[in-house]
Amino acid sequence: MRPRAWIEPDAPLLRRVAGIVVVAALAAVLVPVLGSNYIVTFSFQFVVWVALALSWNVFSGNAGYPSFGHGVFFGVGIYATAAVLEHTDAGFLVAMLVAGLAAGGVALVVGLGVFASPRFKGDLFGLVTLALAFVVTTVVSNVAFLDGGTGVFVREHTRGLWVGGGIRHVFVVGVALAALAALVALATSRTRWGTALRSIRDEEAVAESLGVPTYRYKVLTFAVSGALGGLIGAPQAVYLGYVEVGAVFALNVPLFVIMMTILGGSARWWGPAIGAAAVVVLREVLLGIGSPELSQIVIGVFLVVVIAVLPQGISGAFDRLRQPGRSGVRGASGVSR
Amino acid sequence: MTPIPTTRRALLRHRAQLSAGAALLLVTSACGSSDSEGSTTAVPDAKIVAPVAGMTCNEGTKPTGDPIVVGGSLSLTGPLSETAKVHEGVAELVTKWVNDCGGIDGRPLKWDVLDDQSTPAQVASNYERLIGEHVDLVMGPYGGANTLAAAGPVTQAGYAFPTHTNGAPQELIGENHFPAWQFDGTGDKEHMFDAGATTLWDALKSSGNPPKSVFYATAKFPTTLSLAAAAKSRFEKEGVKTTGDVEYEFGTTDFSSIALRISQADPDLVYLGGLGADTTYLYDAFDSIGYTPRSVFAALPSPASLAGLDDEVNGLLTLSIFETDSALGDTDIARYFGKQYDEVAKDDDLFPLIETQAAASFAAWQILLTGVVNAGVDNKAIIAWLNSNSVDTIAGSLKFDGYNNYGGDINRVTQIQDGKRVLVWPKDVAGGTIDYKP
Amino acid sequence: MSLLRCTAVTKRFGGLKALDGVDLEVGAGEIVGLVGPNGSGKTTLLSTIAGSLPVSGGRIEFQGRDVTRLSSHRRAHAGIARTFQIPRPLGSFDVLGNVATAAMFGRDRVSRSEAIERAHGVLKRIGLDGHAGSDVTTLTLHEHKFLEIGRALALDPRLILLDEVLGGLNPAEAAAGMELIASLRDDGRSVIYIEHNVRAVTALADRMYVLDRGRNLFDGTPTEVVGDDRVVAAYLGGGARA
Amino acid sequence: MDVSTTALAQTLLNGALLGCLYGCIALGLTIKWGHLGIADFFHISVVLLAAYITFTLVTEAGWHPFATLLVTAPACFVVGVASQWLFTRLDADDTTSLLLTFGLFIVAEGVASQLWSADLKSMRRDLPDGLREAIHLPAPLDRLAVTPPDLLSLVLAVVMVGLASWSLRFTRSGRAVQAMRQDQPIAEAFGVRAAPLALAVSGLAALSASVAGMAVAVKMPLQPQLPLHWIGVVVVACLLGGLGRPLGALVAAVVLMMLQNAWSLWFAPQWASAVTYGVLVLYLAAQPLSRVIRERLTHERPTRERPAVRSLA
Repeated sequence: MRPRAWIEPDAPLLRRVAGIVVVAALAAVLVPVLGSNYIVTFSFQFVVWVALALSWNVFSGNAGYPSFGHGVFFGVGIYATAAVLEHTDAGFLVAMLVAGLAAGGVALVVGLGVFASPRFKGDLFGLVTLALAFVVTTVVSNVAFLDGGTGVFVREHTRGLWVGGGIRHVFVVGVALAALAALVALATSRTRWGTALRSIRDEEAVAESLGVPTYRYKVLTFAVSGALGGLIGAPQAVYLGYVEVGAVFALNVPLFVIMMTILGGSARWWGPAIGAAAVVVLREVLLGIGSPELSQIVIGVFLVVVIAVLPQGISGAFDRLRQPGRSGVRGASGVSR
Repeated sequence: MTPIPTTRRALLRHRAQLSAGAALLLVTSACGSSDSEGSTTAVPDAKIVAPVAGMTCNEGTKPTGDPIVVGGSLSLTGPLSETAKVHEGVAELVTKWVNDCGGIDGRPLKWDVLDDQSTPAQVASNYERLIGEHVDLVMGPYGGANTLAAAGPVTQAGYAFPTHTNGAPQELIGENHFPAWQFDGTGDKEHMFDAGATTLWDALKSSGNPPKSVFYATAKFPTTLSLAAAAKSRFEKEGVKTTGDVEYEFGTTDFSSIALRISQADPDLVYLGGLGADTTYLYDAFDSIGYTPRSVFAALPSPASLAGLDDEVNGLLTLSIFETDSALGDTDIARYFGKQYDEVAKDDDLFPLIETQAAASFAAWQILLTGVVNAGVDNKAIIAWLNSNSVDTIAGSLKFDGYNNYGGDINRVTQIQDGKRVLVWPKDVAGGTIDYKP
Repeated sequence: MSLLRCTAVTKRFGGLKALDGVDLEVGAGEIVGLVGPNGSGKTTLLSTIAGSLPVSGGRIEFQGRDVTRLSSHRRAHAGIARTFQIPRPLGSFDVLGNVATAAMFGRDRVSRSEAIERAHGVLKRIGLDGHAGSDVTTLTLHEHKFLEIGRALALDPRLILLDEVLGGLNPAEAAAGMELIASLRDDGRSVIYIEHNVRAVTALADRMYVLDRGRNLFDGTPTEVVGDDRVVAAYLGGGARA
Repeated sequence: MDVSTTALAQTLLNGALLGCLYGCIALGLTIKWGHLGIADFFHISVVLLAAYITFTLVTEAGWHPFATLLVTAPACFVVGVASQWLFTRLDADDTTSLLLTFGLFIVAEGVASQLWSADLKSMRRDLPDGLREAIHLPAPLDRLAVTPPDLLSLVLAVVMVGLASWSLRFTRSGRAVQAMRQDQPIAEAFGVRAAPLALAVSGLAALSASVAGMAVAVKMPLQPQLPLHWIGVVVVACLLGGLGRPLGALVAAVVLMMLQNAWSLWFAPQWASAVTYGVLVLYLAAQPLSRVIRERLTHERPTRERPAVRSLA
C-alpha cells in the first residue's frame, strides 16, 4: 500500500459531510424527476453497488481483511426485509432496520469467532467468509419462515406501501443509504477509528503494541460493515419483487464488490465509489457487445489486468498524479482542522 | 448506446466462437450425443407456413419499413444459461421465420436481447432499458424469479407480457401476463398444480398398474417443490403409500445417499422433483450401488441429461407440454418449427430436441404474434384482444381467463420408450400409450 | 517495590522450550540489560512481557498488578512499550503519523490534535523532526530504529522494552542512540534493553540479566557480569566482543 | 449384514470414494496454498478444463481416457508454471493473489461455457466397457458395490497423495520447499533457489489437476459451474487437513464426505452440504473457546502453530 500522510491535506471534514449530503439530496430529487425509468433503475443499481463497495471497504479495505461475505450480509438484509414485510404489518422502515440489525448481528457473531484466532487473516479470512455464504444459503433455503425453497414474493407485500410505489421511491431509499455508507466511509478515513483500522492493515502486532485494541476494532467494524450491507438489502428486496435463494446469494455479489474496490482503490475513502461506477458502466456497455460469454471473460480479464497494472486502483493513481515524488514537506505542515 | 443489430450480433458471437475454438484446436461438436434418440423427426422438406394462424406467409417477399422491435432479457451467462439459450435460439428462429414470410404487414421483426447474467436485479434493469429504448413489444425472460423481476417494469409501462416458462405461476402478475407454460388457472392459486398431478396419476392409472408406493426426492426449487407437493397429495388421496420424502439442495451432484434410501424403500415409483442434470446424477448414484429402480418420474430434467443416459432411462416418465411424436407435432407449423429448430440447434450448440422449454418459447412467440396480427403493434389492444380470445399454439389452444391469466393446465406426460420420447397422456394429444409395469 | 516482576516465565513452541522458568525484576527508573547468545530467548521474553506472545506458564506483574493474561494493547495502556528488532513502521502513515498513532492510543486517550502535538515533541527529541511528513520508506536504518523508540516513547510508558535498537548502526549513530536511552532513565522511565553487543549494554545498564537456552544464567551489575566465567563460556563462539 | 448396516456401509464407502476424488482436486490447491502461499482457486477451474479436454479427446477422437493425460498433463504443467510466474512477477501478496485467482476463476467459467456450452457433457457412452459396470465386492461384503470410476479416484488419490507426501518429506527438493515456506530468506541463504523451485512446484501441483480432471470426466457429467460446487468441500478439506499437507486434505475430504453421506442417509439431505460447513463452523467456534482456555484455564498453548524462526533468535 502506498503510504499516506497521517493528516490528510484535504477539505475539512464538515465541508465533506455537507458535500455528501448535498450530492445525495440533489440525486434523490433530480434523478427521479428528470430521468426516464431506465435512468432511475440504472441509477438505483448504481447506488446499490456504490453503497456495497463503500461499506465493504469500511472494514475489509481499511483493515486489510478481504471478505467474500459481503453478499451474505446483503442477502441477509434482503431476506430480513422480505420476512418482516411478509409476516408483519410493520412497514418498510422497520423492515430496513431489522435488515441492518440482522446482517450486523451475523457479522458480529462471525467476527467474534474468527478474529479470536490470529490465524484467520488474509486468504484464510477470505475463505471463512466464503464458507459463510454457503452456510447462510443452506439455512435460508431450509427455514420456511425465511424462504424454505419456494421464494418470497415481496411485491405482493409492498403494494400500498410508499416504497412499493415504483422505482423512484426505491431509488430515494437507495441514495439515502449510499449517502450513509459514504458518511461512514468518511468517518473511517480521518478519525481515530480510521487510524486504528489502517494500523491494523499495516502491522497488526505493532498496532496492538501501540495500544490499539485490535480485536474490538475488528469485530465492531466488521459488524458495522455488515449492517450497512444489510441495510442496502432492504430497497433491493423491494426492487426485485421476488426473492429466491439462488439469485440472492449468488457469489458474483462479493466478487463484483471486491473488484470495484480494487479498481477504485482503497487509498481514499471514495475510491470504491469510483470503482463501482466504472464496473457498473462497463457491465452495462458489455451487455451491448452481443457475446455474453465474451463479456464474462472480459470482466474477469479486466479484474486481472487492473490488479496487475493499477495495484492501488484509480484513487491510488490519483494520489500519484497529484503528488509526484512525494517528499518530506507534505503533511508535516498540516495540523489542520 | 444503441443496440447492435441482431444479425451483426449473431455474427460477432459466431466469430468469437470460431476464433476461441480455433485457438484451442479442439473445436467441440454440438454435443457428443446429438444424433441419437430423442432428436426431432424433422421432415427435411417441411414447407414454410406462417408461424401463427391468421397470418399469411409471403415467402420471398423482403419486408421493408420500420422494424417491429421485440425486446427481451435472457440469462445467456451464469447458471441459467443452459436453458436460456434455448429461448434465445427460438427467438432468433422466429424472427427469421417471420421475416422469411415477408414480415408482419410488410414490417420486419427484430429481436433485441440483453444478457442478464442470471441475476434478477439485472433483468429488471434490462427491461427498463429496453422500454426506455422504446421497443415495440417485449418477451419474457427465463425462470420464475426473473419473470417476476421483469413483471414490475413491464406491467408499469403497460406492455403485454408473454412468458414462456414462468415457474412461479401462483405469484400474481396481472392482466397483461400471457403465460405459454400453463398451469390450472381455473381454481384458486393454492391449487394451480393439482390438475397436472391428476394428469400424471391418470397416465399411471391408464397403464393398469398404477404404483402402490412412491418415494419423493425433490430439489429445493420453487417449481419442483410445488409440483411435488401437488403430486404427493394427489397420490396419497389415491391410497398410494409414501415410502419416503426427502428434499435436497438445488444443484446437488452427489445423490448416493438418496439413492441408497430409495433402494432401501424400493418403491414402485421414484418421484424425482429434479431439474436439469439431477436425473443424470441420480442414475449415476443408482449405478454406483448397483440398484435398478422399478420406475422413475422426473419432473423437469433437461433433455440432454436424459439423452446422455442412453437406454438406462427406458420407461422413465417426465412432464412435457410438447413432443414431436404426438398429435401436437402433426401440424405444418410444428413440422416447419422442428426443421428450423434442428438447424438452430446445430448452429447454436443446443440440444436438438423440442420439449417444454423450446415449445413454450415458441408458444409464447405465437401468443405475441397472434396478438399483433389481430390487434396491431399496440400493447393495449394486444392485451385486450388476448384477454378475450384463445390462441392456437404448438402446445395446444391457450386461454388467458383464469387466475393470473392462466387457463387450463397443459402439462402432459412423456415416457422414454425404446430411446424415444413418446407423449403418452392425455389421450387426445398422445403419440403412444404408456408402458408401465413397476 | 519493583516496577516489573517476572516469575518462572515459561514459553513453549511445540516441544521446544524457548523460555524455561525465567525470573526477572526491574525497578523504577532502572535500565536493565538483557544479554545472551543467539537463541537464548531474549526476544521471546520481551514479547511475553509486552503481551505479544502469551506465556505457557509463570507470572508477570507490573506495578504490583498481575498482567500475565492482559492483551498487548492493555499492557500498552498500563505503561509497557516495546520496539521491534526489525523495524516495523506503519506503511500507511508518514513518520509523524506513526508516532501520533502511538500517542493517540497510548496511556491516556488523547484527541487527534493533542496526539499530533505530542508526536511533534517526540520527533524533536529523537531528532526526526525534519522528517515528520516523510514516507517511512525513505528513512535510513538508524532513523527507522529511532522511529521505533519514538513510537514507544509516544505511549508515555513507564517501562520501555528495547530490542537491539543499536544493532547495525555506525559508532556515531550508536552514540546518539545510547544518549537517547540514557535520557529515558532521566525521565524516570525504566528500560529493558536487549543488545547482542555486550559492551554497549554494560555502558548503560544499572543491572544485567544473562539468559542461556531459555534460562537465567546470571544476573548482577555489569562489572559482575563481565567478570563471570559462566557468561564468558556461554558466549564463547557466540561472537561476543566482551 | 442386515439392510441398514449394508446401507450405512455402502453410503460410507461411497462417501470415502467421493472424498478421494475431492482429495485429488484438493492436492494441488493445498500444496500451492501451504507451500507457495497462494490460495489458487483457479486450480479448481484447471481441473474442470482438463476434464473437458479429456471429454473432447475421448468423445471426438476416441482416445482412451488414460491416454488423454499425454495432452492434459503437459498443458496443465505449463498453466501452473505460467500462473506462478504471473504471481511472482506481480509480487502479489496473499490477498491480491487470492483475488487474481478469483478473476481467473471467472474467466475459466466463461471459457468453458464458450467452448463447451453450458449443456451437460457426459462421456459415459464413450467409456470402455470396463469403466462402466458396477463391481460387487468379494464374499463377506458382497452386498456392497463400487464403480470403476470411483475405484480409479481411489487409486489416483492414493498414488498422487502418496507421491506428493513422500517427495515433500524425503526428497531434497521437497525439504527445500518446506524450508522455503517457513523462512524464505534463510532457505535462500542455505542455497535453495526459491524462484525456480516455486515455478516447478506450481507446475507439478497444476499437473495433478490434469489427473484429477481425468478422474472427474470419467466419473461425472461436466458442466461449467462444477467448480462452484467443489470449492466449498475442497477448501474446507485443505483447511482442516492443514495447509500444505496432501494427506491431511485427502483424509479430511474423505471424512467430510463420509459424514455428509451418513447425514443424508439418516437426516434431511437438504442440509447435507451444511455438514461440511458445520464442521468448519465448529472448528471456528472452537477458536474463541480455545483462546479462552489458552489464556484462562491453563497456560498450555496449543502446538498447532509452527514456531516463528525469528522469535527464537
